[in-house]
Amino acid sequence: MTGWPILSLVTFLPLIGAVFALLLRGEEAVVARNVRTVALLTTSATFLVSLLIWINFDSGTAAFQFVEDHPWLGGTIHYRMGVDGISMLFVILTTFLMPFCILASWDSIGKRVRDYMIAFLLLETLMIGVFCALDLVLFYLFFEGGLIPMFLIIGVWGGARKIYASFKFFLYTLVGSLLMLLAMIAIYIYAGTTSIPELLSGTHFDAGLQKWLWLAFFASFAVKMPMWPVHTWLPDAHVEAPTAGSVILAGVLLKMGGYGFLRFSLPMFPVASDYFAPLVFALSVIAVMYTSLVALMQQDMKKLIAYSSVAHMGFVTLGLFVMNPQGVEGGIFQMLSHGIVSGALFLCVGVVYDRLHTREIDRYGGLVNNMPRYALVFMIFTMASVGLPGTSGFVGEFMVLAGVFQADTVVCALAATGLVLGASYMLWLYRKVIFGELTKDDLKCLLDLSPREKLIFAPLVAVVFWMGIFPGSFLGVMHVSVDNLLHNYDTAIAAHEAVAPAIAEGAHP
Amino acid sequence: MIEVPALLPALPEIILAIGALALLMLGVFTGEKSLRTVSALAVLLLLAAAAAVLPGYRDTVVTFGGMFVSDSFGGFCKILILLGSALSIIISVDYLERENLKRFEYPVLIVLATLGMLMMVSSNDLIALYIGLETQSLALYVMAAFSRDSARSTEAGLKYFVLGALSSGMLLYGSSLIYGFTGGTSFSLIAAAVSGSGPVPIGVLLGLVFVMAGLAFKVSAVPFHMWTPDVYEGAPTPVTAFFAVAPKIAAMALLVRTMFGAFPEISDQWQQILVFLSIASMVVGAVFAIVQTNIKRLMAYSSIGHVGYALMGVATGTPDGVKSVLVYLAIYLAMNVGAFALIIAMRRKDGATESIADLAGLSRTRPAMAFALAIFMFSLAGIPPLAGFFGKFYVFIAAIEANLTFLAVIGALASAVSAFYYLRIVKVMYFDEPADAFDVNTGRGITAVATVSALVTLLFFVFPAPIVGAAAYAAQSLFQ
Amino acid sequence: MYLTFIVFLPLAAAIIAGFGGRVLGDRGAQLVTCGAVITSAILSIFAFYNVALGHQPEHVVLANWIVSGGFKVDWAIKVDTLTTVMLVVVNGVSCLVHVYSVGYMSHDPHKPRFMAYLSLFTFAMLMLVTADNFVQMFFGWEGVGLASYLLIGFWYKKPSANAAAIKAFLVNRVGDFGFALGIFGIFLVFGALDFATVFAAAPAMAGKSFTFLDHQVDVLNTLTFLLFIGAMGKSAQLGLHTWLPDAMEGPTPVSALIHAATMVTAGVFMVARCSPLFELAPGTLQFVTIIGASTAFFAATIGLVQNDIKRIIAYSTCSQLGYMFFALGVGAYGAGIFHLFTHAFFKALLFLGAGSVIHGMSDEQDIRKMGGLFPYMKVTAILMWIGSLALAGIGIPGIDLGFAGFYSKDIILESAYAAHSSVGFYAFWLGIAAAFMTAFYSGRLLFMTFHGHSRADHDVLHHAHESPQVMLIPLYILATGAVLAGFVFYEFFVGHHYAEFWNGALTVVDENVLEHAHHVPFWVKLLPLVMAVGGLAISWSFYIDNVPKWARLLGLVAALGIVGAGIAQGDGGLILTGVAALVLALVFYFGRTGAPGTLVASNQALYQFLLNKWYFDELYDTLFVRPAKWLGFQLWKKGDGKVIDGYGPDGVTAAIGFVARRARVLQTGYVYHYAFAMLIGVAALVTWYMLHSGGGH
Amino acid sequence: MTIGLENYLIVAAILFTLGIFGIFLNRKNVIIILMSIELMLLAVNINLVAFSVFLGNLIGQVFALFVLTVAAGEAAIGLAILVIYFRNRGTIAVEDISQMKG
Amino acid sequence: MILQTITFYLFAAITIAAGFMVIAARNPVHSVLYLILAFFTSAGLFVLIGAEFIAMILVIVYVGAVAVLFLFVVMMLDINFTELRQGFLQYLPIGGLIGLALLIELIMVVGVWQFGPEVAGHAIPQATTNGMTNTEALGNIIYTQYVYAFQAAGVILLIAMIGAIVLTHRTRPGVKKQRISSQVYRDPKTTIEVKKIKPGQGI
Repeated sequence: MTGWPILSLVTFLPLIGAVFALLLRGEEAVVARNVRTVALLTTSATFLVSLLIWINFDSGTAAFQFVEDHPWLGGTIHYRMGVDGISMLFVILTTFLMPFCILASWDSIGKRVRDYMIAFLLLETLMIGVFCALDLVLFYLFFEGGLIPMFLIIGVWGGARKIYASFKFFLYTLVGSLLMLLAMIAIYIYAGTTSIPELLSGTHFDAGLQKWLWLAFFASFAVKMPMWPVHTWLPDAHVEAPTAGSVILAGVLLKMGGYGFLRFSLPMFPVASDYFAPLVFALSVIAVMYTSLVALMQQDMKKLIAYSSVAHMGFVTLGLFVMNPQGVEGGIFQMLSHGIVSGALFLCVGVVYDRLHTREIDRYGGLVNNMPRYALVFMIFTMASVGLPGTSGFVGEFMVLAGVFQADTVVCALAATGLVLGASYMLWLYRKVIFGELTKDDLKCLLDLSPREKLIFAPLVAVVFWMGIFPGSFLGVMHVSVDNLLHNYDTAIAAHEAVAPAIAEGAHP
Repeated sequence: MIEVPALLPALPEIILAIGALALLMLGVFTGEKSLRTVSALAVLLLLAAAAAVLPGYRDTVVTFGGMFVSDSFGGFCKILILLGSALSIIISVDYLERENLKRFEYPVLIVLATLGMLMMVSSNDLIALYIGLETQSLALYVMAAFSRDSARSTEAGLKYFVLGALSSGMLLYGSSLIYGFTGGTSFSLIAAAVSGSGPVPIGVLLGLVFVMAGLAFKVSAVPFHMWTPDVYEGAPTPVTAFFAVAPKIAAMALLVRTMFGAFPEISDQWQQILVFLSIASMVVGAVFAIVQTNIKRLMAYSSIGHVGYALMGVATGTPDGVKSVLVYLAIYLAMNVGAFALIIAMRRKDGATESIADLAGLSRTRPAMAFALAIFMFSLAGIPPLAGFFGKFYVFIAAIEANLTFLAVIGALASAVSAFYYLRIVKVMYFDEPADAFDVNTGRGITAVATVSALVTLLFFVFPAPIVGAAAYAAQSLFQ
Repeated sequence: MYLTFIVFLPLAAAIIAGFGGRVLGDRGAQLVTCGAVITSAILSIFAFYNVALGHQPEHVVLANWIVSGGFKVDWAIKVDTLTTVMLVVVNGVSCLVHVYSVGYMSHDPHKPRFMAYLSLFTFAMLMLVTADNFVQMFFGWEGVGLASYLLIGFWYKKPSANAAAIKAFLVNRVGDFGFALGIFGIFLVFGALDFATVFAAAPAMAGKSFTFLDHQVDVLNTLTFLLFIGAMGKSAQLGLHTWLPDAMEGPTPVSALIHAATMVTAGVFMVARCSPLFELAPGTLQFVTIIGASTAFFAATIGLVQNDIKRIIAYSTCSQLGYMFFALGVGAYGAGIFHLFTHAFFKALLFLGAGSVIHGMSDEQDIRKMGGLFPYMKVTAILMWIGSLALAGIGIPGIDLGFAGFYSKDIILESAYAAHSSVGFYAFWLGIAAAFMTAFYSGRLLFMTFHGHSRADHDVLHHAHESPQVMLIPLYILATGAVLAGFVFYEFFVGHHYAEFWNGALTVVDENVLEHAHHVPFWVKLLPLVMAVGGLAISWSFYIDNVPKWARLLGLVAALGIVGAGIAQGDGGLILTGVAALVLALVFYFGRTGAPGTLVASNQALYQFLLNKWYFDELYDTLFVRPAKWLGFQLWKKGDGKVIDGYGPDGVTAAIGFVARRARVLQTGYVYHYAFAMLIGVAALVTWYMLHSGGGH
Repeated sequence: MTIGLENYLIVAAILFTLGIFGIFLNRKNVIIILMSIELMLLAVNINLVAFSVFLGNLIGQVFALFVLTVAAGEAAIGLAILVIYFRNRGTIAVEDISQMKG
Repeated sequence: MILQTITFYLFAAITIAAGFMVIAARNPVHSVLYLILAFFTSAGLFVLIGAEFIAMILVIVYVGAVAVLFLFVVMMLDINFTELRQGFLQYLPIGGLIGLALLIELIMVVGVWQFGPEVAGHAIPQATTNGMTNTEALGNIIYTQYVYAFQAAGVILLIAMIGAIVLTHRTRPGVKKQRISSQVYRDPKTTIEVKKIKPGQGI
């Protein structure tokens, strides 16, 4: 492995770009132009460097790789970074999406460009940090720090109800995270360490304690996912956020919840996870059906996609908590895929929003007539969202359901209704926006995708198909880590079940 | 045969006392134009005193017949207090000149108040406690009413005085009971008296309640907090800034000193009071601030809330708890000094403004100022990676370690509520359409202080070890 | 290697035509796609020779697709006899439709897109039929659904087309829901998803049970049932059929290719492919039979009264698919596939013919506005006649000479009869009834379109013309197939050596129903013909006013002849056939052109019931669509808005705000209140301690 | 019948309570409040001196001495603030001191 | 002994009554006077138990300085007594209840006083050593053992002084004051202007 701290480099490279952007001087227009370039170069460079992680990644081991460890807050709280098969792809996902966000904001953000780009670069650092951190405190720092730039992005560059949305987003997530913080502290006190690898390998929490800790973590991750019924911040946040904000929100921030489950809830509190799995199932199934139905009735494009995100995340939580290889890997894959697909869908909405400045579905119709390329791109992502085989959306969803079926057929059957409902609202959206006669005058002068927009969509389309047709290149890196996770989980459950009857017997001699 | 007590441990106090006299003389003889000179010298004096803390930092020395103790806990607090006072002076001068309050007594009073605070921190006897407290309080009463032609300022002074005197009365009554039931006023003697086997005399408990009520008033813990918003609002802004940092730190340190110095063995008794005060403060601080429109008033409630968190650390009764309090205070100092520096800078041509609405669109008109203020607000809200988070973090650690999990949970929820109003300020600055711009001429002192404290707040997480380590060391000295 | 080409040439063509349409131009796109598909078709025939006739199944693994734990799925091409039959059908019809489309779509501005879609469809269909595992099959399955969606909605400006496209996709998704569950179940039970492993392990699972939806159920019955739900969706079987008639909103070549010849038969293919499983699941087989037979009957009844030329054929398709399914249901897999095979020819022929009529009639589709077109488009009319006769199954029993449909439909009905089970008889009799109706509406279509008086606008009629050669050539080829396919392939598919032909691709059990089918009584073979001829004749008498007297008499004579023959042989079945024939002949004899109107007038309720397609759409709308929308709206406004937000974030915020506004009043500004608060605080603490320490001193 | 310590303490307690009463029940003027404070301090002093005598040590009396000193300073400051307040507002009625609230 | 008891009760009663009147009197001047009375009688109580120095200070410092200061301010402020509102009884019930509860609790506590433990090793100044007077004994320790507090008390008084001046002292702009130095330094060159007037033109 490389000797230099590649994870720190990837994490903090955007920050360097942000500082550089901060230092630019000159006229406003010039600064804006330069800042855009800086941001694009920085994010692209970050992506390229992050590819080195993937290239050098050893998919044959479940251990953390590229580990960095420096004393930090004193005691056992260290600056620890590292990735394994579960987290590595999320890093790539983040770095991959960022250049598109910058590009998507190229023209549509006219005011306070510098602040905007700095916020995004800062956000990128924090997001990557979340996936790389191997210390509870460090993780929390990145996890929670992301709220600030996102709050500003929604609030400053958002739509009409931006204030309500940004506050809701911030406070909702904050409440959950604070409980998680307390749980982390409790872990620290109980286990005497904040090192995630140590906690994963050597710590067994008392079953009763596990339940409390699990609930506290759940409070945070469920909000972040978001799971029903704590999902209502998401539609609001999505609707009001600027396009790139929505992309990041859907593409990366939501994934932190799922990642959290994988990194903390499942491996550290296996007994509690097992105990609460029915709860997760119930909430997920409700999420899938409930939000799909709600999505059917939306009038706002972004809100519809936002609700669809909740439904898709329902699949993810289902997959993660069935704890079999298909479920977990499917859940991870679904997260990656959803990151690309829903991000791309928001970019699609952004394309027309930039032109017409409305997201109301009824204002559109017949766009295929003068925007055929756009229609094609939109179609591809719609189909990916619907889970058409051959696109990335299918693989994750199918694996998750296959995994869930093994655990509980009722849950699987109920969740599978999402396949039908998901198709309903997405196709309805597509039909309303793209198909039909081009009757509205203001739509007639809309131009098809610009070269910049093509540049944005082309790689996304490619990735969607790549993930759909050769998912092995993604699944391959996670096999060993997921197997390890499952193995430890099963061992812990078995140990617990072996102990529990013994205690019961001991109580009644 | 009279023994001369060891004076060296009290060197900072002596420097301040003599220095204050010298400054007074200087001021009197140079007349009204001397504010700047006296202020500069006062800052130097405070820094010199801070430097004088260092030589005796590591040793625990008791002198003046057992009334005065110098240890690293005191040293830590003293440095914070002296820094807070010095920074307060720096950010005050411009304001005083503009508002026609050019009076050299201002820095002198700060120095004298600071002297009182140092005495509080070092007190090892109920008499010393009372004397120190009054030294501080009297100076503060005067400062609150410093803008003597302003009805609000004088009202603030009057309220502060009346309630402060009441609290002193309670403290004294409690002290008298403790004295009566233990036979002495020295902390070590009290500690020895209540440490024996068997139940604690109810008289001592009653005295403890009264003493704590008095101290709670000084740290403005609920329900002894009600003066705070009014005084913060009414007092001249630099005075409020000073109130918000130095005396708060001193009073908190005094509380810690008293509890751990005089009543270490009955911590389970005073813990109950502190838990109650802590919960009440956190909740009231969070809820009441929501409806405020005056930023100084808001900061008052904010400080009440923060006191709640610090009290949580005290309530644990553990070295880690004390450490967390010290870290909390240090961070609190940085955040509040910075925030108030910027509040002082809120002025238009027609004078200073205090309304939150006046901050509208600040991010466009004064981006740097808005950015710094946003940092402080996020930090006060406890959002990582800013310094404010670490304050809460250590306090929560201590609380959970001491099995006060429910307290930590309430703290977490209250902190979410309080985030709402901190965010509201950020919202006003960043999301709203700009109001009239503030005066550009902020003054170098304010700019420097705001910048430095913003950097400290922002970058605390990079290298927190010195402060955390020093706090841990200081906390240890209370438990020998 | 050439197998790979068969599958991927259409994909390459689709990509080139789709993305390069602007560069290539219309002509270029047409050339590329037609060329690719024709090449594929030729290669398919080659494959048919090699694999089906040469008995050399092939299996090529292209790449790993999904690997996760035991969940292993490959991209693969598996070619056995069943596949080659499908390859021939798919590529054959596809290449003809491609060519036909060049003419049919000549006035359309989006030719490259259309051609690309067609090729894309072909690719997906090929992936479906060459899959070696369930998931790849599902890929193709959904892929054809996508192509179908795109093609139905090809004329995106038409709201009805868009609605139909979505409906097609969604109804199929409902089926896929079952299919997917079935796949999951197979994975759960067998731990594998490739056909070879699963089929090999299937016998061991027979009769075992597992927990599904909290019930203990039979493994194979359940799994096959779930798979069959998928088939029902794709093949428009009763209950999930509603999309197919609406799908006629698409261009006619699409109807021919997708909604007649290939995609809708995917369900049949799938059941046939999974015959090793279905054969072990008697419960499901009965269900399949009942559904198939019911669909055959039900769709035919609706077909009787439709007025849209394409919808009539669509319902006919639905009905014919029903035949195929009950053939599968009674275990006559070969017969089902055989009918699939022949049906592809004549149904594609009918659709393309109808397209030719529509093309010639300036996009008019209502047969009430046609009539007497024979002089204007003779070739089309003749070809349509051939197709219809094949559909009706006209042929001569005894010497076994007839149109393609005659062979395949008869063997199905014979198999149903030969099954000797109650569901078999159910299927048989409904099949007979459907056969009559099929012939009747086919006749109705022909007579109302080509014969009698013209009811068309003068302008339209003035422009009515025969289609160009590029459209007619495919029709010729299909017509050839419609005439000959049955005769040529009968022995292979269902003849005595069919087991050798299928070479294990279809399950062959010892007590095979096809064996019995060859030995059914003669009347069983005759009855369908009687019904077909009767149906045609009655429609003749109903819609053409100058039916010659001799024809009417001939019918009576023929019927009496059968009765006579039956009495002579003492064959009850034959007598019964004769009686039926007599009844039909009498109707024919007395039938007059006004009769349909009178019938409608006297049975208005029934007519409306049929015209409105048994009110299925309305039923579904009431049962599913509207409740879903209502529920969605309620959950959104009430659930999210009022309950979750109302009691959650908004409620909490409001509550805290309320408390804060109320509480701030406490901060009165009065010193004495503040002092009082301090006093209360102290008093409370003191009291607490007094009580707490119990006054122990 | 001897006069024990408790007699003094009870007197002090009553005085102390009177002082508190004077602060929060008084609606008249601020000077009464200042005097109430003096009453409280007097009560404290009685306590301290009584304890000192009955404990037999001098600490209490020393303490009382400092309390007296401080009280004098406190009174001076209090009255000064009162005077400037009166100059600004022209009143010292307790109920008027509520410009800031909420 | 009886005398002592009678004296105690007399003084105690007067002290409490005067204390009550301090807060109850309508006229602030009366209140001040009652306060003085309370100081006097409590000084008597101190004398009764032998704390004569404190008693003396109480009279000298309190009555002599503080109370007089009060009186001075009360009179200076020229308050219109009739305007003062009477809200005394409004809050009496609940306030009285709580105050009374507190009082009872205090009395319950002080009623159970017992001698504090003598802790060895701590230098506790004894009340009477070697027949010294109370004043002498206090004098012995106040400048030695309590020098720290003594000095600090000085600072407090300084602050009080500064505070009082800062707050109340004002330089009135209109006031004419004699400035001796400027009178002395006055010279003709700066104060007298000699103008020549051309004859016949006049001024």
